[in-house]
Amino acid sequence: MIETIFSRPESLREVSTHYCPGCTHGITHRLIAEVLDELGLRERTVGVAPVGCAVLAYNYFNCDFAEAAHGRAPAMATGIKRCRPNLIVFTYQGDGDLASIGTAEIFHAANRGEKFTVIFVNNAIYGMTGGQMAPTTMPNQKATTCPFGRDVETAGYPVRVCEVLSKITTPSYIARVTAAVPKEIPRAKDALRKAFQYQAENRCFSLVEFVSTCPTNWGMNPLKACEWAVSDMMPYYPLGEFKTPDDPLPAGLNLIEGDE
Amino acid sequence: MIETIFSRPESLREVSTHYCPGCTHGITHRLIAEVLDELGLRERTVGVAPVGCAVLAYNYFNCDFAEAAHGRAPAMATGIKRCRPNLIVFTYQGDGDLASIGTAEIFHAANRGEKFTVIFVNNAIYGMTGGQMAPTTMPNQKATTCPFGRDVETAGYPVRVCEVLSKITTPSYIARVTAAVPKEIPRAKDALRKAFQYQAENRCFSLVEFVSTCPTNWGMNPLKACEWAVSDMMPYYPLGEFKTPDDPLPAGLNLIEGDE
Amino acid sequence: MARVLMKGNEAIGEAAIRAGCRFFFGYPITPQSEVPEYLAKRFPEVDGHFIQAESEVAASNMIYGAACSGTRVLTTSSSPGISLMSEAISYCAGTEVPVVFVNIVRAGPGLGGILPSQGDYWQATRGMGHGDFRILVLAPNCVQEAADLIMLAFDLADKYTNPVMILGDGIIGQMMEPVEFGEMVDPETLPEKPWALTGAKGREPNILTSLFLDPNVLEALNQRLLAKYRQMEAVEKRWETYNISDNMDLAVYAWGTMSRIGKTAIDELKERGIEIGLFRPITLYPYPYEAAGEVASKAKKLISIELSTGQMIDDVRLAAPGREVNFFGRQGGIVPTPEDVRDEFLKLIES
Amino acid sequence: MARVLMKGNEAIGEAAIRAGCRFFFGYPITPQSEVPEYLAKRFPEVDGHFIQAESEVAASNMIYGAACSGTRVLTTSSSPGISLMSEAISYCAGTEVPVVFVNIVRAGPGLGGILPSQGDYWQATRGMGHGDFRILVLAPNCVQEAADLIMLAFDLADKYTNPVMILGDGIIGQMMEPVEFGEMVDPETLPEKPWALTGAKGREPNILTSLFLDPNVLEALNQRLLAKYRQMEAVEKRWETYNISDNMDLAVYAWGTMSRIGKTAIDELKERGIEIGLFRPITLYPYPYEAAGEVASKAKKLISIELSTGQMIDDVRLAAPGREVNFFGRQGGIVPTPEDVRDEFLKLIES
Amino acid sequence: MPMIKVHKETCKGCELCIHACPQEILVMSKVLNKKGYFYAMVEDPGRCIGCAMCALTCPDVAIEVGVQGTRYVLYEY
Amino acid sequence: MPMIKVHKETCKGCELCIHACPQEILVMSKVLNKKGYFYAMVEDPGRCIGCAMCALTCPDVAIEVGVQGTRYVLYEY
Amino acid sequence: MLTEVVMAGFGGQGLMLIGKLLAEASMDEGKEVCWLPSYGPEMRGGTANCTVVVSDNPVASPVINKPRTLVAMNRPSLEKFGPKVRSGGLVLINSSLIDVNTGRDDVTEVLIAANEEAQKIGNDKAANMVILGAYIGIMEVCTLDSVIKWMEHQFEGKQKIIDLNRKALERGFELGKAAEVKV
Amino acid sequence: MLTEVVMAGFGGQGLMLIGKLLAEASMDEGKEVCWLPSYGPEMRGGTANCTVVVSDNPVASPVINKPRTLVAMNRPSLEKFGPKVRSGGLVLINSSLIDVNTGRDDVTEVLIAANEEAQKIGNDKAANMVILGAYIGIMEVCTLDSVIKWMEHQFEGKQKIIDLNRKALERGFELGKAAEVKV
Ligand SMILES: Cc1ncc(C[n+]2csc(CCOP(=O)(O)OP(=O)(O)O)c2C)c(N)n1
Ligand SMILES: Cc1ncc(C[n+]2csc(CCOP(=O)(O)OP(=O)(O)O)c2C)c(N)n1
Ligand code: SF4
Ligand code: SF4
Ligand code: SF4
Ligand code: SF4
Ligand code: SF4
Ligand code: SF4
Ligand SMILES: [Mg+2]
Ligand SMILES: [Mg+2]
Repeated sequence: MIETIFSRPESLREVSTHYCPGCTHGITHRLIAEVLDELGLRERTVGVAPVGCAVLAYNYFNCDFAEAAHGRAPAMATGIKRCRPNLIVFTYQGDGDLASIGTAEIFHAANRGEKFTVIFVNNAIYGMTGGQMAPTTMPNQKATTCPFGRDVETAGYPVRVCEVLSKITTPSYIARVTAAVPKEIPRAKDALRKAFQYQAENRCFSLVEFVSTCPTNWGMNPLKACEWAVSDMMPYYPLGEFKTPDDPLPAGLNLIEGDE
Repeated sequence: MIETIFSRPESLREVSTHYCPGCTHGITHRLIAEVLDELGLRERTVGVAPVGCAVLAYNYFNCDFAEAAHGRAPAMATGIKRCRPNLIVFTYQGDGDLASIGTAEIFHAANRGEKFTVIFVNNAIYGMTGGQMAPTTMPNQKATTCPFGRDVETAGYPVRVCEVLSKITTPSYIARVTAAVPKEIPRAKDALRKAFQYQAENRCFSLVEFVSTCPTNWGMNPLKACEWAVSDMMPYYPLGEFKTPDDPLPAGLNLIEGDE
Repeated sequence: MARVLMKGNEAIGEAAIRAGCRFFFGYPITPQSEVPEYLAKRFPEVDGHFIQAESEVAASNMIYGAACSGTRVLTTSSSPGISLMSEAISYCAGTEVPVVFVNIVRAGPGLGGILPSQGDYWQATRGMGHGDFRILVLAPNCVQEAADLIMLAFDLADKYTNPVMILGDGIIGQMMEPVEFGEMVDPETLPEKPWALTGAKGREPNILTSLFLDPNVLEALNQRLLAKYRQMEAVEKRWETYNISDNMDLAVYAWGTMSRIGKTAIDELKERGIEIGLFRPITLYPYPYEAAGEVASKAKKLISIELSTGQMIDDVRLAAPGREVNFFGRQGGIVPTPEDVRDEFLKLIES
Repeated sequence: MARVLMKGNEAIGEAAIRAGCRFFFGYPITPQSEVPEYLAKRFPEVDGHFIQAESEVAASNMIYGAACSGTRVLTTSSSPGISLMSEAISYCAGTEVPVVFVNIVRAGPGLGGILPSQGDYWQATRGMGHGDFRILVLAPNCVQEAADLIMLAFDLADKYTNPVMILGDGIIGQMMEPVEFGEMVDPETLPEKPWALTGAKGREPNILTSLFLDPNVLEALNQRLLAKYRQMEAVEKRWETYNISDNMDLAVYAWGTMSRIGKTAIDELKERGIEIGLFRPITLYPYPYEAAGEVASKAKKLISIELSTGQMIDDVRLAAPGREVNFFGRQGGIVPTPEDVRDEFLKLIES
Repeated sequence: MPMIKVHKETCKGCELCIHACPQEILVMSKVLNKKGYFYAMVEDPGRCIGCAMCALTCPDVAIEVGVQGTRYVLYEY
Repeated sequence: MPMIKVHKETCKGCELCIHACPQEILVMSKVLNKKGYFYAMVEDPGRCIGCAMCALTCPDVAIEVGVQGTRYVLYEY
Repeated sequence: MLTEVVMAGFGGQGLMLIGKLLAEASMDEGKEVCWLPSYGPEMRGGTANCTVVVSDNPVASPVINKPRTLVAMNRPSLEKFGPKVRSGGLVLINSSLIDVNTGRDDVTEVLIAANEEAQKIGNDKAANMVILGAYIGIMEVCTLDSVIKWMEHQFEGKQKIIDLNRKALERGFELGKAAEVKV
Repeated sequence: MLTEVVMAGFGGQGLMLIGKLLAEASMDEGKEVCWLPSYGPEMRGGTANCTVVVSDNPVASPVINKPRTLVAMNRPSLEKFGPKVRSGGLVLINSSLIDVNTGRDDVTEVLIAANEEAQKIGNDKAANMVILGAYIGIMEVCTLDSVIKWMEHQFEGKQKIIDLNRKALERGFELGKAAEVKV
């Protein structure tokens, strides 16, 4: 008897994605689906798709889904989760979506401690619109809106979402992982599992950043893209857990007594 | 002969403000004006007023001024400063303006390293609109939209702007001061002087946060309000310099060679 | 229920609760802040939840999300805040979800002032966002009607799965008048929304989107929306007339607050034997063109009176093609007195 | 200068440079991203600066600031992005600063699709934000005209210290056609703007604001704006007519891309002896009502053809009061072929 | 000799200067100014050390400080 | 005995699995599938250790892994 | 019956509140009412006013340019609204703070030393209640009992204030009646 | 003169470019031209096409439903656009990749083995230039020289590519001429 030890998770539909060959969006999708399966959450999950390459994510996941406006997935997720706290809600957002136009929404969702999970795909570029500079684009990296390479003098340095969000006081789970390195995939899945688990326990906001690739707009083949993610992105975007809900609160909080 | 050692700075107009008695907005205004005078910048300065109690700031300063949309002063200042780099540009923003609706704009202005100065007046409340909760409102502090006190379970913990912005890679000057304690006023002015000086040297973005008061909406007399700022706000909003342009860059940046 | 004296803004909040609304996502702005403030106090009594959003952009997308979850939900704002909501309103229309927006209009453009205005008429009735869509616009002229229309708005939003907007002004929001509320609707008893996002348990996943890459599918959406709008135009037009007779010296067109000022002026002139009728659209979209046209046909002259530079004139022209439509209005937050309006009427009639 | 073959989006970028614009603040969105991409490459050659904003909200407020500094400045976007700019556009109008916006319209509502549409007509001509204001709207129908109108737009913006919008569609942006540019304007030679924020050296401070708490002052602003709009209506109306004769079977109203499709259909039917004239407004606001009405008076029937569900119909009705205005349009990004349009004309003429 | 001048009509009566003065020589008036506020006054000008703490603290720039001759700063923080 | 199955028509030919396999037993086809891609194939199934690295890495869930009997994981990272 | 009153004074004098009580009491007695505050940008220290319309029929315009009656609690208010009162109307002047009058002979003026009377009763802050009482005493828009009932409702649980206010209302009412004005 | 051509094929086959070169060359020779790409959401691996209109008079509709000519570089393109070509029109088929034809007898079909010809010259990638050359050879919309000039302009500084493309254009032109078609 052959026992299948690896196959398509139930939470992922049996369809081919529109993603380019070798794009890590696909791996990230599958890992989320596996975690939803393993935690038995599929039937009470609602996903919120971004505007970005993952705009059609709702065609790939086998659960309820909403399509947000560009950058506003965390606001939309807030609306859904607050109204139906028993649902498991996640957003899936690119770096343009989350770290540029949606900065206020992600920051305040994290700060309010909204109890949903954010999957943040950092591929250092605007994939869907054809390769414009993202807030996470690396110094000197070329993109269609910085054809001579990102100039840190005028465009600043890349935004490090995990580093910044983990400075928020409100307890949360913040981790950075990658699916671009096979060996790191189990750890990535582990972070996702924790994120959804914390949500299921109604504990906190959770965000998992994926250091990802965009072979098409980087102009590299998929393997080269994975290597570039390791060599050029990861030193600046180190993997790891940046915050857990058990981290101590900062000093100076007067939580016991009310103030007038 | 009597030598005047303290009088109204030239950069401040000879008019009475609309601020409530004892509101620290007035002190902050004067300190900015003194620094502009002392650095000789008045005639090339453009201020950007927020939407908030300081919405009429342009009536009080003796320099060119623009009135921004709520939260968008950093974007407006970006437009002005980029077009006329020889100007000295500053925004003056409240906590609702800067840390709520304007989160994306302040974050990205800092991240791009826009070379203007932000004066951030944190009075833990929406003053102008009548005392609603701000992102900086303290836990359990009452406001008209949290009549039972800020509940950290649903509204999260107060936002600490300096702590968060100082995590941005792009070099900048970030400091927190107060004008609510007489002894701290010289230090506050010092921070302002540095901030404008760095700008005048075209070095970096600068932000000075003032832990401020709102006697009217806090329902306290001015002195009590100052005491409350010390006792209830400052432990959580500690004074000091959070970032200077000489701080080292994080590891992982590949700035020498261009990448494809 | 007995009549209680309430501010318009508070009555709006209470009426929403009566309509079964338990969630409010919003951002403070004068002159509507009493709505969130009222609800922040009142909601805990009915297990409702007020969430202060970080901005109007966020608030509007929160209520978009809330509506997707099948929940009755409200946000209120005023002019600049409504502009910031326009992208989300377009998304709500495209996704076909029911949401209720309230705009307590203030004088513009830009930051403008905080006094009453009707200067967002065009935006609400035609340009509430990008793309081919319309929202139902209801305009109360007193606190009681504000409360009634809020309750109606929720029903209409659900009926058409379309955004509905209440367009008031600072006076509607700030004024206190007696108000009697309808029966409390228990949110649990509202009809199920099978399209809502509630978790795909025992059914195929529900997907709510406004993205349709296939132009044929998007055109089909546009046609479906158009059919809804035609349906609204057929059955949802609401209006009030006052002192209409067959041979009027003047027909006055006014909505919201201005209609009341117009009435006082009409009453005064009636005492002098001058017959003036008033037409007040209650739905600004769909605009009651036929009824408005009929009133026009009975009057020698027409005038539109507004707290703007004259945004409703075109609709009156469309209702009464070929007729000259006069105008009187004040801007900047100035509300004309009945005397001003009366004098204007007289001048026009005598000219 | 020789003619060069260029995409509409690129031509818009180049024309802005020719007009003396050296600053662009914008955010990517299909189908206009070639504008920022072109300028990001081209600007360094003319000491210009492209700044990628974090969002359309930011971009629009950046250009608001840039305009306050007295600089010629541009941003371009597409439908959802334009909605996000509506608050800032209202501020620009209220502060009376000159700015040029380009909307390369895509099909909506909501996220919709990225194919061509004319569904933002209402928004641009009437509801471009809260409050009582209007913006000048110019609608090119080819790449050359897009370039010409961009240069004109900067002049008109300066002349009226008012926002000007170019309303195109995906075809205008994506199509390549030969284009010849006007003379390069040296930004240094542009007239001084004494109201601009340049530092109060040797003069009283300049203050640029749209806030006027005194309703009388705000009303005065509203009246000043109204006077500007009346002036625009008097002298800035632009239009094109095609094949107009005294006894037309049909008058066609179309703007932008649709006018070209209409022309081909008209030419085809002319060969069959059917006389159809075309009226194309180039300024959508101010709408050339009189000229449009005159054309109507020469035609048996009227039709508006649009890439929307019919947003210009009301303007045609206002131009030709009492006349029936027929409609043909496609939505969702579908552009009808000249054959479709021809058949529609025939059907209407024969009915 | 240092001397301060409180602009009676500029003062909004917030009392912050009263508490800032290390010499405790400022008091509030018993009569209202035109704006309707009690205003600050120097009770004992001779003890003024010209430290300008009052002026530094005044949100309304209602206090001017002048000195004649040498200035001693006698207090310490 | 472990065995993997590459769904020929699902594969987009990105080659990531090729590099992920510690046993280096995957290769690309020489012919195109219906989508127009060269697809991955197992060259030497006998050396497969069922580690599923290939499947873990595949962005298109084109690889299924099964085992029969005991499974040995022989490589180390 | 149709009466409009503008109640105007300093920000802290409690004019909004007495306007509201008047409206509530009248509503309670079956009248149609409308209360409209002056609202505007916080200009601290400015004047505050509200308009109350009480009528047998639905209230048409909530905006009243020429009110039939005026309650002026400070001088700026009298100066601003005094000239607008309709001919034949009533002007109630808080003579504690206002030492002038309208200078008109086509309106009836009644002087009430509201602050002094309130002080006599125990607290100057109740001046607003004194003048409201006087207004009711003269105008008979509604009964004193209804006003007291709604005042009690407003201050529920704060017995001290209720007692003070009741006394002030009653004293004002007396003064109003004593004025023997017919409007 | 008025010609429309739809050029269609796989995403990477360079159809947009040859359409552009055709338009540029024709413009250079004084014609009115219009080039319109199919643009749409990135659906990777799909077909890409552009329409080029060349005319003596200003181009009216840029949207062409029934083109006079078609260049089909792959089978899906032929299947999609073949039926739309006007009666009497021309269909250029890349026979290297397409083993069917339109099945119509009211259009002229010319088969060009573009990929093979390009491979012979040196690189399969120049197939687009082969077919463009052939198109010019048949239709004479503009001269080969103009096309070469604009091709050189396009690849300025990349001499190798220029040489390859020139050869491919010339070879195609030859084949086009040789086809002896009159349209
Ligand atoms: C309001 C608005 N602005 C801009 C766009 C255009 N847009 C679509 S996706 C996108 C960026 C996508 O980049 P990212 O979020 O990094 O996702 P990726 O495609 O890289 O996965 C942009 C700017 C839009 N749809 N709406
Ligand atoms: C788009 C928009 N939203 C809301 C408002 C209303 N508003 C004016 S000021 C303000 C908050 C002011 O608070 P803060 O920034 O803390 O300044 P403060 O008054 O406390 O100094 C708000 C919400 C507005 N004018 N525009
Ligand atoms: S464009 Fe980039 S991010 Fe988008 S699917 Fe292709 S490779 Fe992935
Ligand atoms: S409301 Fe508060 S912040 Fe505003 S002026 Fe008054 S005290 Fe200052
Ligand atoms: S200068 Fe110093 S000592 Fe003199 S009054 Fe002011 S605070 Fe007091
Ligand atoms: S600090 Fe200034 S405003 Fe306050 S009491 Fe003293 S002098 Fe007056
Ligand atoms: S399961 Fe492991 S050994 Fe077998 S093919 Fe896949 S990666 Fe190679
Ligand atoms: S990783 Fe998947 S898609 Fe890529 S080559 Fe291997 S089997 Fe094919
Ligand atoms: Mg990205
Ligand atoms: Mg504040």
